[in-house]
Amino acid sequence: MIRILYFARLREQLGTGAEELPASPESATPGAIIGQLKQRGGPWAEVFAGDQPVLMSVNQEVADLDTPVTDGDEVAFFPPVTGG
Amino acid sequence: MIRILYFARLREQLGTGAEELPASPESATPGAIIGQLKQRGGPWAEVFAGDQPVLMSVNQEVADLDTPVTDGDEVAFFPPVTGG
Amino acid sequence: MDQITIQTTPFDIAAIQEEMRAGDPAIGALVTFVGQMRDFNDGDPVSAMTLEHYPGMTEKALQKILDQANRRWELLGIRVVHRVGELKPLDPIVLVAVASAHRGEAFRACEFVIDYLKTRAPFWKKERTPDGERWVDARVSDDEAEARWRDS
Amino acid sequence: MDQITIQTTPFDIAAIQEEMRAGDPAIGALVTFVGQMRDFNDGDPVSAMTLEHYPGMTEKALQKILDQANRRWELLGIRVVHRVGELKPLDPIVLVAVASAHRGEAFRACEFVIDYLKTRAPFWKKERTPDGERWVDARVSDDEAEARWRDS
Repeated sequence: MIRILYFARLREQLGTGAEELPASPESATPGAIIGQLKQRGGPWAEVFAGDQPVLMSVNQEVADLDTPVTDGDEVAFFPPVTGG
Repeated sequence: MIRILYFARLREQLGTGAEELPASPESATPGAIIGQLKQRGGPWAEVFAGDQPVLMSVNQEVADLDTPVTDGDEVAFFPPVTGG
Repeated sequence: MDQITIQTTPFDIAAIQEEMRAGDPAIGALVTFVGQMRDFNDGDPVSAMTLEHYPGMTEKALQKILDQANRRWELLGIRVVHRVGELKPLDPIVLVAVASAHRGEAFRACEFVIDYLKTRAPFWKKERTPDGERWVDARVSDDEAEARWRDS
Repeated sequence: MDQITIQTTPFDIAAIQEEMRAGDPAIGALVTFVGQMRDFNDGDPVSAMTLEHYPGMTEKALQKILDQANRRWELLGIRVVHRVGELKPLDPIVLVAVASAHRGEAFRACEFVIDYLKTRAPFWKKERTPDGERWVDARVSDDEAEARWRDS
């Protein structure tokens, strides 16, 4: 399984902070996972439409759409950071 | 009268921290005062020989050899500063 | 000597500085940045703020920033404390303290760490204003501040 | 809001910061530099130090530096405290704290003030080493640090 996390504005828009997806070719990269999520329509299609900046990490390291994702990994999606 | 002050290494070398000199053409600038002091010989000639850097102020403002000095002024001589 | 702390409770600025400073007579300079909550942002009064973060990734991201700072400058200790959860105006949000033998390195490293923290560490602010709650948008000026360090 | 203090007694870093920080919710950043006495200088152990200054001129020179800083940057308060007299290793010698709405200005102004203090304010250090007492020589690096601010 792949653990998926959502933070901040994304978490609120999607109404969830975490879920799991089976490891598969459709979850082999953050880009592939986004493709999968958009198919759910509604807020999922909206959040990942590309209108708002979405950052991602794999195993708590900054990642991009093509970073490899394998079984047991943790993938997170979130807005640009605003701490400090 | 002109009030003359010496600080730090200069004060120790000269064995005094303060004195007064009459206002006169020989004390019309820090340069003129130095000329007067050097004539005393001994440590006075040494300190103002030009081998060691000597800074000066007139009325507590950084000055140079040619800054005008008039009756009632305060003139100080000291080494480069090392605070902070 | 370096330490990273994420906490919901207030932090004691004075105690952190004393701990860093008082132990090591090789330290000549301690530079401390404290970021605190303002009561005004983007033209609106702000009465409170909630800080969310990504536990685990936050610590990793900050550790990387500190490792970079230690490679770039001769330092004698870095301390980062960041609050999360509910905050009110005047509450300190973040502290970055850097000790070094000489001041130039402490100033450079302290600003480097806070500039990178602002763009690389997964924290998000949500403000409470008279019109309701809103997520704070990332600032272009923070990206620019970070970019300064790349070529130098 | 600005304040300059020259004193023989130790100063309370925490109290100064709290006083600056806690009063004004427009403050977003507080940058503090503390210079403390090291137990080693120019290759020799140093057991104590005496700091002499030029009363009257010191305050004037520091006030000029603060005036310049306030003209160059948007600040919400500057505090300078400098000790004179007898000091031991680990004693804080000088504190410069600068408050501002945003961090960039607080960092710039804090470093500007300490760089100028080091070259323009009439303080002199005398160190006690195993070989006796010696006056500390001015550093070329301090002149260079000051010179950086002239053209920018």
